[in-house]
Amino acid sequence: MEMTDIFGRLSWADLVLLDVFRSPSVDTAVSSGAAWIMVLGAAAVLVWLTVAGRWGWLWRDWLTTVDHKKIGIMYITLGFIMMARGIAEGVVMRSYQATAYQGGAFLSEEHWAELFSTHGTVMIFFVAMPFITGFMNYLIPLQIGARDMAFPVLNQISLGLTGTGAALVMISLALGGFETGGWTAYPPFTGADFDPGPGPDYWVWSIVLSGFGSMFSGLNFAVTIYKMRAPGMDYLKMPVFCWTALCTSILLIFALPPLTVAGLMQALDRLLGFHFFTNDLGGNMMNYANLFWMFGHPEVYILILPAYGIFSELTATFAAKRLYGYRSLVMATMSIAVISFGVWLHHFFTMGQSPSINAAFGIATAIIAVPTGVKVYVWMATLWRGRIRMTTPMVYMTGFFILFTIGGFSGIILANPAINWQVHNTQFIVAHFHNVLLPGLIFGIFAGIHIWFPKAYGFRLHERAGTITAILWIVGFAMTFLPLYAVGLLGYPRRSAAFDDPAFLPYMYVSLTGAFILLAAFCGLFVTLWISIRNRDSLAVPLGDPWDGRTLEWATPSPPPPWNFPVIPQVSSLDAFAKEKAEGKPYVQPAEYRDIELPAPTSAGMVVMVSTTALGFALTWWIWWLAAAAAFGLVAYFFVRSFFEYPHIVIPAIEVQRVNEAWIEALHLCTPVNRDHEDDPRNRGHAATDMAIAS
Amino acid sequence: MRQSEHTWFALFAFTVLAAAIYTPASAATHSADFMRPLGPIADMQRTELFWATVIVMVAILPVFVGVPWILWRYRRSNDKSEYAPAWHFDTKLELVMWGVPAAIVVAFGIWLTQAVFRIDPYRTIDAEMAEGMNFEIDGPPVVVDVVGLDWKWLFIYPDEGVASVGEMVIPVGRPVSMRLTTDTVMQSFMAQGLAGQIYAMPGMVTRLNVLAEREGTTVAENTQYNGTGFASQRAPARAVTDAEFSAWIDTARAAPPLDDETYAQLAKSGDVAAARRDLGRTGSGPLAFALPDPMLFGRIVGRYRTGAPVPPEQQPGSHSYDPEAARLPATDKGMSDGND
Amino acid sequence: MKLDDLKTRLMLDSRNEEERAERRFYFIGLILSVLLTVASFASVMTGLLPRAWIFPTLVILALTQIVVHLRVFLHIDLSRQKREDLQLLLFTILLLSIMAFGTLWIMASLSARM
Amino acid sequence: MSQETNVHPGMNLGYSDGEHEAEVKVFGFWVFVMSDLVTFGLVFAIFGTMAGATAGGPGPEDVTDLKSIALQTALLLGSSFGFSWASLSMKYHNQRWRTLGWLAVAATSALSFLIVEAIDFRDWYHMGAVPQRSGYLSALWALVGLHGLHVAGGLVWMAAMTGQILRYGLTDQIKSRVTRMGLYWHFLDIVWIGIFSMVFLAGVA
Ligand code: HEA
Ligand code: HEA
Ligand code: CUA
Ligand SMILES: [Cu+2]
Repeated sequence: MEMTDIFGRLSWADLVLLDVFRSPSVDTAVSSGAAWIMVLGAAAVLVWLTVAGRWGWLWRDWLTTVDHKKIGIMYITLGFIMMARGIAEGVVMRSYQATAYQGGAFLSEEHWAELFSTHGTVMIFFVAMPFITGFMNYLIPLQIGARDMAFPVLNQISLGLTGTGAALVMISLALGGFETGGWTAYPPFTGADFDPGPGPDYWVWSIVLSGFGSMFSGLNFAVTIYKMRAPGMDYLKMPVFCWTALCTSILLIFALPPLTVAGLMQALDRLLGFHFFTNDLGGNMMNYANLFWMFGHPEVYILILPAYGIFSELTATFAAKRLYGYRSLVMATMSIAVISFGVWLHHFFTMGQSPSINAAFGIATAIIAVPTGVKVYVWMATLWRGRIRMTTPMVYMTGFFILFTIGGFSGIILANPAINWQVHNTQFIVAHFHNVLLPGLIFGIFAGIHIWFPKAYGFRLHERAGTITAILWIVGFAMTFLPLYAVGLLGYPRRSAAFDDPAFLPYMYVSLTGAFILLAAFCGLFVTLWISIRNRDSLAVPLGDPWDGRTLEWATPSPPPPWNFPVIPQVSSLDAFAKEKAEGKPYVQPAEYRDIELPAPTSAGMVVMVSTTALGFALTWWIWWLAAAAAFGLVAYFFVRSFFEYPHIVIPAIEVQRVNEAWIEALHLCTPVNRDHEDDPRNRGHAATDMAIAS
Repeated sequence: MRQSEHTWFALFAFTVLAAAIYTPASAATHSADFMRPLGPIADMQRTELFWATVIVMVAILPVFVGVPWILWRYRRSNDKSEYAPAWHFDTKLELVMWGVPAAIVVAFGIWLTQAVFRIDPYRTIDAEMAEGMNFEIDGPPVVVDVVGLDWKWLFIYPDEGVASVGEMVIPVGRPVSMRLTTDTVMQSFMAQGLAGQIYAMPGMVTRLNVLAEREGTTVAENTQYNGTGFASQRAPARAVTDAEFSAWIDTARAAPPLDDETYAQLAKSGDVAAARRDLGRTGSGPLAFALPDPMLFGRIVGRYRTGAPVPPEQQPGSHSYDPEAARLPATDKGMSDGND
Repeated sequence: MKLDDLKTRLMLDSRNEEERAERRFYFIGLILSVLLTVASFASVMTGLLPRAWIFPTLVILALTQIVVHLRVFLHIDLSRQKREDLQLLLFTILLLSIMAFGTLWIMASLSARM
Repeated sequence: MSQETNVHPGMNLGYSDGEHEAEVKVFGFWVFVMSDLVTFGLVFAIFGTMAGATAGGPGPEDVTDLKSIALQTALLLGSSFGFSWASLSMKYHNQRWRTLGWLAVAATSALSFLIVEAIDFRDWYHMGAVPQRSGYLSALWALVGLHGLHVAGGLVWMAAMTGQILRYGLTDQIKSRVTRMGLYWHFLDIVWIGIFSMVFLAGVA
């Protein structure tokens, strides 16, 4: 066999790792360096796993588990790993632009383009998406009083597919390089005529394959929320986070198809010479823009809605108050979800369509400000006349209030086509979307981590370290991105490797400083973690309710047992747990314990991940035999698998009883602490509720 | 709650810091831009920005003012403030919450609709428009055909019989009617001082109509990423007096012609300086051409509409482009029987 | 004993009855589908309709047939138990219409203006 | 155990146990089908925007062989109908061979559909109506091919179902799977209605 038969179009020249030795320069040092860091990092992990004898642990406890809590944690871990890359790229980009005056910068322009493309792709698809999917995984069953997802195995498969996408992007770092057309990857620039490859192919396959995973996650969440709620929990008694999760799921189900269609058409163009988006023979690139944003716009609300959910939960909790305007919030969430399908054109107001179309989509976009405004006001009303505790999550919330409102404001400005014509594709857009993504989504996630970390691990994160990190975060954000509004208004295009207007320089320097503060903030995360782990005994909250929580997940020990609830709770109101506490009878115990059936571990997710990674890689490099083998293997696996009963494991009633009664016992032994001692070793997770004092 | 006091202090310090750093754009640029328009279209866009900001502030400012106030007033350590843990609904408040943003959006929507129709980039600038927007037209329209190449703009003046790369010149007071396309990937033509931007795409023609009311220079740039030379695809767009314009046309007419071979060379990927080198011209700055074929623009558009495949060797933006192999179609016929 | 026997038989009978009804329903669906399909083909192949009417006719016939299929083969109806499915279907159709007609509207406008 | 349990689309099968689980699964599958519907709808829309983009190559008149389309329509409808009968025999008779017989009818019919479709594809290929020729043909092949791929996938699924019925008989789990399969099968029929009327009939009208 020829080498090209075995390895397709892959050759030694594609090995980025060696670039720096072939032609040493700052540029190749950065790209090869990044590749080496990844490869060595991966190798270090493998070595550690072997030396520490952790393979069995990894395989049994994590990779094959179908427990939604562990899957959620794995999503978030994946998000963090990818975030390290995304942030590094962000900081390099800021450094680059700060030195880009008259093009004197230190990286090649090619490399710069790869940076913004991978950064955008990684941040949206492999940081933000895993974060929100992880949160929804962890929280939905706990909040609705269920044992697991509706489809636990599918859930694991979704994770596998997300892993596939992330793996392909990571592989591109060492082999061949990524595409250079941004996360939006508009053809014809990314078409075969202008970029034969492999970069755009990596993009296509990582996005399409992980896209299936996201779609299945959405399906799973939606069905779980529809069909698995605890008895008595009707829709209007669900926690707000579940509402936002439901709407996000609906968006996932219906917004991923346009991306899949766009991606596959792009693949057909590239691999088989079709003419969907080419310049010649009737191809039409405008169809791509249209399809992409039919996905892209709902996507940004996919990301922000769960964050809204987290903010809703945390205002009520840390103001020690019932959420104001629950129904308004629900209505607002649903209308955002539905309207978000009708605004996509605002990403290409400048394509040349008729003014009536521009006006229609401009107005539709502006309408979203109404429900979003309602949300912001609802949170303010929730804080109003509360007893607000300035904990780390509240600091994030404060940053969110101010900064996100600025970002939303710039969004509304962009929704006016007449203005958009002037700032579209400039740094103004970059400022806008970081301004909603970071203070909106990422602050929400970090606030959420501070709140639910103790639930997952049984100890709180260190308050002071957390607060300092949060403040660094807010300051760093403002310094990095607010200046970009100004240069955008002055006409500095986005994705631009150089500028020749000296007036931009001060802004660039401020922005660079900000980026380093953000980097410090990211390190702050690890410092916080490290301090917290070292002090985990004094921070321990095994009893499960450190914040005087309101929803069902706080009525379980921390961490919750694999079966979540000894018996499925009976719900009679919104904020069920808060109500029980206010009435002085929380922790109602079951009269009788029963055996609990849980789905057994399976390797389905890993099979899917390995075979689809091979498939995507093979299609990228034209290794046809591998593509065929991977596809066939996948189908065969599921064909054969469908012949076997899916096994369950049974937790005997006595074991459930033992675990549960030990917890109850501990609860009785511990005096409930009041909110003054929230940040205090006395807080073991048994809360004396403020509500009782007040009502 | 010692902790929370520290937090407060830090937040306050941050606000001051941010305000100090983020002083409004007071750049020392010489050229016109969005903030310093050259003509009525851009002027209207700036006015839109101003009023949109003002009305949206009605809904936004309460957040900026209200949040710090609420956080301070209802902090846990302040036990003098009211506490209403069960309060969760108020009809009047709901009306305000939904009503105020809704009213603003209605106003905003009416506003933007008017603007979008009034300054539709496809709308030719005529006496009616001049009257409606209160500006003056002084002379007959000028047609400029804009071709996006990798990484430079080609400006064709079919009626004057000249072309220019690296510089756009328009006469003050006369409506400029542009037709835009590219001979490579998608681009976006933006001249902030005149009218913002519109996409330009191969095989297709988009339009932009502008008018400069005063002399001055703005930047004509591409904002849609199109490869490594992207940042250099910027050219001055000069608005000059009619006399200067005629003089400029005359010099351009005397320049070497933009025939098919020259065009094939020019279209190669590279910035203006590279093109100058390829064409064997000396000096620096923009390139002027005489234009033998006024149909050139249509033939460039027609390249992608002949019904025959256009392999990468014949597509100027492609890495394998070969100027010898690439020929434009003989007529611009393809342009009208669209297959877009 | 006898009573039980009878009961079993009655239940069987009612099942038969039900089966027959269901079969009839399927048959009606099949016949309707065939008729509608034939009508579609006829509208194009016979040349009886004026050209301008053919497209609208095709759209109407196709939509009707889709409704028939949904009703007969997919058992969508207005009853209470099906409400969730019906709502899901209608919601999907709403979103899909926004996307599909939006696309056609936008692309038609663009191609007219280029 | 009959009408009241009929709480989902697809075929109504009398369930006894695992009611809730089966209901959840069928609902989940229904959601999946809806997502797939959006996919098809978008490919239709793209086809609509490219209907005129023949670039001087073969157009709808050249590729449409109405007799073949009519035959394909009949075969697919026949398959759908055969499937209904399979599910009826499962519901009312609980006889595995009878059910399998009808499944075989459905499968044969669908296989014939695919063969006739493949012959069309071959003809297109020979007349130069390949997807590489124009935007219109790209969209045509993608849309018709996507449907064909779905049918082929359905056949693999049917093979698995046949094997499982042979091995386990008509258990509740299998009934639930057949229900979902039915959903899928009838859904593909609906997509085909769109294809024959909007792509082929409207193309030559
Ligand atoms: C989490 C992500 C997120 C969120 C939440 C938003 C929210 C919004 N976005 Fe943004 N957007 C992006 C992510 C996001 N966006 C991204 C990633 C891009 C660029 C993609 C790319 O090109 O790469 C983008 C681009 C983008 C564009 C296209 C710009 C261009 O390319 O030309 C537009 C245009 O209309 C827009 C508008 C809006 C609007 C109106 C909102 C609204 O939802 C905002 C609503 C919020 C508020 C308004 C603030 C709170 C309200 C009040 C306090 C009171 C009420 C206010 C009023 C009555 C006005 N966004
Ligand atoms: C979620 C999405 C996301 C996030 C988080 C970021 C984060 C950052 N981004 Fe961006 N970015 C995008 C999405 C995102 N980005 C997208 C979609 C594009 C467009 C790409 C394209 O053009 O196609 C883009 C493009 C983009 C550009 C290119 C602009 C151009 O086109 O000219 C630049 C330039 O500098 C940039 C910079 C940064 C920087 C410096 C960060 C910083 O790294 C900021 C991040 C810092 C942190 C995240 C650290 C904070 C962590 C903590 C504080 C943890 C504390 C928590 C606990 C203790 C629990 N980004
Ligand atoms: Cu782009 Cu027409
Ligand atoms: Cu958007």
